[in-house]
Amino acid sequence: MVGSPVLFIAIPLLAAFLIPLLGFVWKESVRILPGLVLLYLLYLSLTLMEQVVHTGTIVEVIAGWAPPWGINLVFSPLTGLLTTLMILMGFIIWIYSYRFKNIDFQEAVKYFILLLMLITGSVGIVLTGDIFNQFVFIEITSISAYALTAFYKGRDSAEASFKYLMIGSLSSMFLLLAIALIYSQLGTLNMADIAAKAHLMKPEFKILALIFFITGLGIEAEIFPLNGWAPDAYAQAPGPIGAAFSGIVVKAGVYAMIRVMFTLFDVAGTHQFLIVIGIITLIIAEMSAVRQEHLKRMLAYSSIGQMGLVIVAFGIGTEEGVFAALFLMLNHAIIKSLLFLSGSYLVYHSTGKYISEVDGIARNLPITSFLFALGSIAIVGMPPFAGFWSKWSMLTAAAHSNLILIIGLVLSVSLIELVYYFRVLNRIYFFPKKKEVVVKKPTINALLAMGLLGLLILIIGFYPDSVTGYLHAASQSLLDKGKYIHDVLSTGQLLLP
Amino acid sequence: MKKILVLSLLAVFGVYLAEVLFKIDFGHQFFLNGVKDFYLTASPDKLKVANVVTSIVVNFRGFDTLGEVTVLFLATTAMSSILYKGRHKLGERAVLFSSSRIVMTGSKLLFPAIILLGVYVFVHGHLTPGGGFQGGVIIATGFLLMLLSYQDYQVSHVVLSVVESLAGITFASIGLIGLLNGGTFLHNFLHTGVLNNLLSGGVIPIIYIAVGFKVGAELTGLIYTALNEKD
Amino acid sequence: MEFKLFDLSIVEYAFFVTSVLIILIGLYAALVKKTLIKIVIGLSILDAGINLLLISIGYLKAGTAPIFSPALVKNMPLTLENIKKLSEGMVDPVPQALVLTAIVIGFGVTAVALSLVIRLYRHHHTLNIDEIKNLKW
Amino acid sequence: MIYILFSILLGGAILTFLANKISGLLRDTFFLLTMLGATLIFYTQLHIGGLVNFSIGSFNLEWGVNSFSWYFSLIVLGLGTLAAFYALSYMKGKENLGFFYFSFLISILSMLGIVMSHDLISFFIFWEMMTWSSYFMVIYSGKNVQKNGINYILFSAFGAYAMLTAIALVYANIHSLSIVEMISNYGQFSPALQTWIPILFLMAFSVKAAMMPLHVWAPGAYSDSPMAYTSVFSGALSKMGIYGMILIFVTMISHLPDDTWFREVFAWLGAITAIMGTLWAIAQDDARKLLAYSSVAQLGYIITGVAIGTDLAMLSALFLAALHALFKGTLFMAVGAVERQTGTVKFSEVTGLIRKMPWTFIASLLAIIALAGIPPLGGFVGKWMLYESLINSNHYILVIAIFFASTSAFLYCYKFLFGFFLGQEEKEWAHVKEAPALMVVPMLLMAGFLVILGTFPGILLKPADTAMQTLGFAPTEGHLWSMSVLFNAWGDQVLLRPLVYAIAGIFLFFLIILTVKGWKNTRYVTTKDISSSGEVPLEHENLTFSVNFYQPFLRAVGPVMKHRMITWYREFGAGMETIFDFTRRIYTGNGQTYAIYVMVFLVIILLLQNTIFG
Amino acid sequence: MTGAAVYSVVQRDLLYAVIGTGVISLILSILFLFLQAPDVALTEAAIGVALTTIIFIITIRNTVRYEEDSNRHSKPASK
Repeated sequence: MVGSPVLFIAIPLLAAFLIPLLGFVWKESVRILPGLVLLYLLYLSLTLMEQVVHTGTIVEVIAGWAPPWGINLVFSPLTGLLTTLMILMGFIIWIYSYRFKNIDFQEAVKYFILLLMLITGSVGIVLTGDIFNQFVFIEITSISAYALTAFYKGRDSAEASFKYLMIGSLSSMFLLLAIALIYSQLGTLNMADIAAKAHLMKPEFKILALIFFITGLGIEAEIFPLNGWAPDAYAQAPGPIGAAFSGIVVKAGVYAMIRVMFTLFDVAGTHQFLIVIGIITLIIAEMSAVRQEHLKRMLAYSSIGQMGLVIVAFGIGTEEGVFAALFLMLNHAIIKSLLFLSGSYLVYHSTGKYISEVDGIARNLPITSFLFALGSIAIVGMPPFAGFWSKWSMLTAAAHSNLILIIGLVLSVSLIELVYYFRVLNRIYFFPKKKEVVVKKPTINALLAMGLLGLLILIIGFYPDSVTGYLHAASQSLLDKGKYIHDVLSTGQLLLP
Repeated sequence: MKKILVLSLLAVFGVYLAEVLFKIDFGHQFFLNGVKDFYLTASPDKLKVANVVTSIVVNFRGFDTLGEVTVLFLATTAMSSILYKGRHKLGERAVLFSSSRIVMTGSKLLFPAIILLGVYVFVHGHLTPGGGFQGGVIIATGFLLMLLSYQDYQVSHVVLSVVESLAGITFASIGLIGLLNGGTFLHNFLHTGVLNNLLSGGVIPIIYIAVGFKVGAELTGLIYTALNEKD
Repeated sequence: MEFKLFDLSIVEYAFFVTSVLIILIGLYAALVKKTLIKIVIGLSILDAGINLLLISIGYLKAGTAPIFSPALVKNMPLTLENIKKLSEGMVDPVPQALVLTAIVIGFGVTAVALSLVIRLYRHHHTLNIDEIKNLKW
Repeated sequence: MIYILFSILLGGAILTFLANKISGLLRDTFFLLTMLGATLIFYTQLHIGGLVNFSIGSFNLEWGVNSFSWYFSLIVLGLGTLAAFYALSYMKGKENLGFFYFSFLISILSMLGIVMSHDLISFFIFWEMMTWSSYFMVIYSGKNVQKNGINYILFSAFGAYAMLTAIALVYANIHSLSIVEMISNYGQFSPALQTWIPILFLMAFSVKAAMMPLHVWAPGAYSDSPMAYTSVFSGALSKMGIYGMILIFVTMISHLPDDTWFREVFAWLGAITAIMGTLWAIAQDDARKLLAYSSVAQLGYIITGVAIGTDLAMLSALFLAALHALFKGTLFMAVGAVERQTGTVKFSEVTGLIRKMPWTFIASLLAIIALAGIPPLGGFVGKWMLYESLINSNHYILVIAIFFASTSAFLYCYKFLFGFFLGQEEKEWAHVKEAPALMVVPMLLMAGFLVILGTFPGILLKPADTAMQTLGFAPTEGHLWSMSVLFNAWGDQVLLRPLVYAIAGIFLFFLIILTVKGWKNTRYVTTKDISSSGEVPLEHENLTFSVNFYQPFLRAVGPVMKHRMITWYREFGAGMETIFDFTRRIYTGNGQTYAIYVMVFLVIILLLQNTIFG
Repeated sequence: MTGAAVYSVVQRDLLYAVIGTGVISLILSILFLFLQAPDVALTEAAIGVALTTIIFIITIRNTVRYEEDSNRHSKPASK
């Protein structure tokens, strides 16, 4: 036993409580501690992941009460994969923001606490096996996200944050309603238990709870009519937080939604529904991105569109489809984070973050521009970079299920995507500079973080086998509902004092 | 127009929700093998905790509480981050109402009583209604009273954050000790004692006291931050 | 759709009706009212409604509070059977625990929302949500 | 060996890119060594029929060479090496050279990769690599990027995605990506797939081959890339489209029960491309644009040949493909030479360079003759075969169309020669000197090869015939291409060589007479003085004869040319963008509206719950 | 309780509206007592009645008191 999954939650919480105390003693520790924690957790998640793929799911029981009664954490190949991804992204974002903007000490304390909690909350959403506990983690994530969105005082960040909060409150309302409905019928809150007993629920309860879950979690997963908050929040949050939103938080939201639809209930028609809303999300988001004047807003819309694509892939519902969806999520996390991180340096000098102000900036920021270009090319899905393999697996999955229309739609939307990314690239590289702008050179740690992401893109691009094994294990574990229920409910040792 | 739209939306939503809710047999439990039966027996039997809600909050679903404490902690952090303007200027607190001498004296007298009540509530959390949250909130109201009646009343930020952090660390550490000791996080590793004794329930009262301190400190800090906010 | 709205049992369901009404009123305030503070008020009313709903779901007619207080136990030896017997007359403690958490979370969110309102007022000098839309499209 | 070839090119590309930071000489050396090394290995070490296997991403990749791909590799590497020499001199002193050479080598690598791929996934990867490496070239100059660059990448991506769809369909049906297996299992696909897979593939290939509705990227892209690369771009890269088309037509379309329909459509599209390309070429004032449109037109002939698909037509297509690489490569290089020496490529600005740049003139004269299909150069042989195959397969109207395009081509050929090289020598260009040897020699080499091909077409026809045998055509036993004999439609044998000599003799005779006569009667008049015609020119009015060249002709064909395809696309694009702009107004910026959206979403699902979750 | 809710939604004086929410919380905590949930009642009373109200009041103190005022002295949003 290397460590237990509960450490993913407990250690960051401990660290978050410690940070203010340590700050009185040694100021630098405030910045260092989160990194150490994340590094340890990264090591832990990688070792656990290796173990889980070979020996099967780890179910961690809290407080010694067996699953239906106590809260449990499930570290399956799927959740493990997402946890590893989130912690990896978190670590990279920490590297990036280690010296981000010479914020003063008080702000740094808050920034790092909130960042750590954002990551922990998302990891908790993925790991937990209890719906109310998931709600609590969603709230942890959301509150950190609200605060981080409003972190900069100079911009319209408070406006974005307030919109986010409004919609987020609606989300928690729907979640609580859904939990109440389920509890009133089954008297249990454990996901595996609910899944095992779902047939006992009256159908109208089941469907209403499902609808509330879809609405509540759809807000976190940014599906179309529910994602009004997303572009604002992405664009107004500090660069690394935008990366964290698209690399960590959305992933957790999509996971939660998929878990509810795939595992919790056995309602027919969910797959088709996922495909439809996924496609709508994809199309509307990409259409909105084309004429966007703000770089980060454009990236935000693109991010929403990509999540739509992920949802479509989940909706295909076969193992290949889920594999493709997970692969898309993985790639999107890496690539979009890179775009946000490098993009925020490209528009650093522009108060409105306008695309038109990146003209010819490649001459001043060659490495950042190169990484941005790499990210753009990869996300459009050009081989031999990472994005291609996920798009390819998505297409074959769709072709296998005879969803030709989806292939056509997805590819035409990719064309739109290509247009707006290349417009930006052309501006960066070929447009004459309008005036002498004071650009901000990236710091060493920012370069390191972006370089790591770029390296990951290349590794996955040239050697996709490095991740596909894990993805296959994960997709099998999502679809094998019976095994999930069995794994959780058979963790029967009733530990008592 | 917008009102009509919203009203019709709400009507549909309300009708569907009410329709389903009315199928719940109010006042009767109708699910079999729900988790509550287990809680209701195990709490007095195994944990020796009289207040079942407390044992659920602190032990069976202790993880939720850890998250909840974190939410409050985050709310405080978030609020001070959102309202942060640079260096705090002390003594420029918003004046809600000017307080008379009577009020001042009254508050001064009431303050220790309120704090004592709060402490009582969370120390007896496993026996009587109430617990860490309630006690913490009561403590915070005590401070609120003082802050409102004395304009120059200051609460040390350092003390607040030290108390808050220490309490949080205690909670998380007890969980981790449980992990080391009994194999699971938040494992109740102390002797549970006898039902309805003050010293019963193993780690539950300790955790609840930590929660009490934490909530009290957090809410006080939260109000303090809000009160110090002035255009 | 069968409706029991005009059934006599409406009295029994007063708690549900109230909670649904309060949820709707809160939602109405959040969706229609222009002032930010009103919106936040709406959201907190919404929270109250949901909390009431949750607690009503756990209610047991003529049940006692889920506390084995000395007054309830009355020097009975606490064997497993006795506990079982007592517990059958108790209301469901789980929703209470959930609501406890939900109240605190709701308060946290309200606090954050209000601090955002203050920030917005400082920045825009207005609380009208229709005038706060610098970020669009 | 393929490994070595590819790693030399890839490694060379990276080394060249890195060496750029150190010294220019090192970079040039690396670049040249890479190209020469790759060519050497290709000619000496590569065995036809060899296969290499390895797997990536749970796909089995397979590369190998057969005579068909060998033929196209020959075009790529031959033209590529000559263009590399040319580029050294042409690009001297420009910016971002590491980037240029890198893209150059990568695009050579990707073209070789395309023809050597035996599985669809590596085919696609190399295809995309080719797209973006050539895209780098299009945007290299930094001019018109937002227009031409986006056009190019958009159309390429459209094609690539069509291909990707086809590949996904194939993979979903046969669980294999091998091209051989795709072909052998093709008969088992459902009828709908049997039609759609080739169509999707052909969409991809016709983008690269600049076929009519998908050609609009070509003029801009060809004229915006540096000329040293455009010769490869137009000469070799567009042939990748032809390569794919041949593959699809031979292996798939010919197995369709109703393949005539396909063939007719594509043959006509090719012919229309040829006609329109020619007409547009005539109207250009910019030499690069003229050549670009001419490329489009020439590719049209080749497509027609491929689509007709008889032995002779295919042979002529393959022959013309190689030939087009030769003469268009030469011509683009010549334009590059002129551009480098004078700084402009407009006919209305440059005249009378014949004495200043005689070698360039000779090279372009020969290339033009080949292009126009006048004996005795190679172009004649190719066109002759094409006409004959069309007549043999009873496509009389097509012949007329192609013939019209072909004869109209004389007009722009003449314009090209006359505009740059003939006419009055202007004082303005008195200082112009001949281009450096490194640029002239590749042009002359290719032009020389064109002359040889005119008399000995067998040099190319033989490998082309071998290539066709790989594709399953019967060996043509030499009588179709036996160097001296051509069959015409009526079964007569025409001896080619005497004919060629005769025409060459007449040509030479007239040339001598004209030169001698011209020498005597030359009188210098400035081209800008037309006061003798009774007109009073305005100041700054360019009155070179090249302005409004062929005005009457253009006026005659004006109605046809009024509808430019690109404007349609542009309007379509603008319309789409307006829609997009309208769409994003959904995000009104009002938080409350977003909240209402949430409720609307909820209510819609609530109302439709029986339909959705029924 | 519903009445209090309606009152605090329609009341244009934000201070009174906030007091209305306090009343809602108070009634709610009494209801909780009826529903045999003393723990929750205690919490709701302390948080809902005291703390939430006071935070609202502080906010109102820092911004505007009357709903009509919410956009009265709005100058062009400072950028």
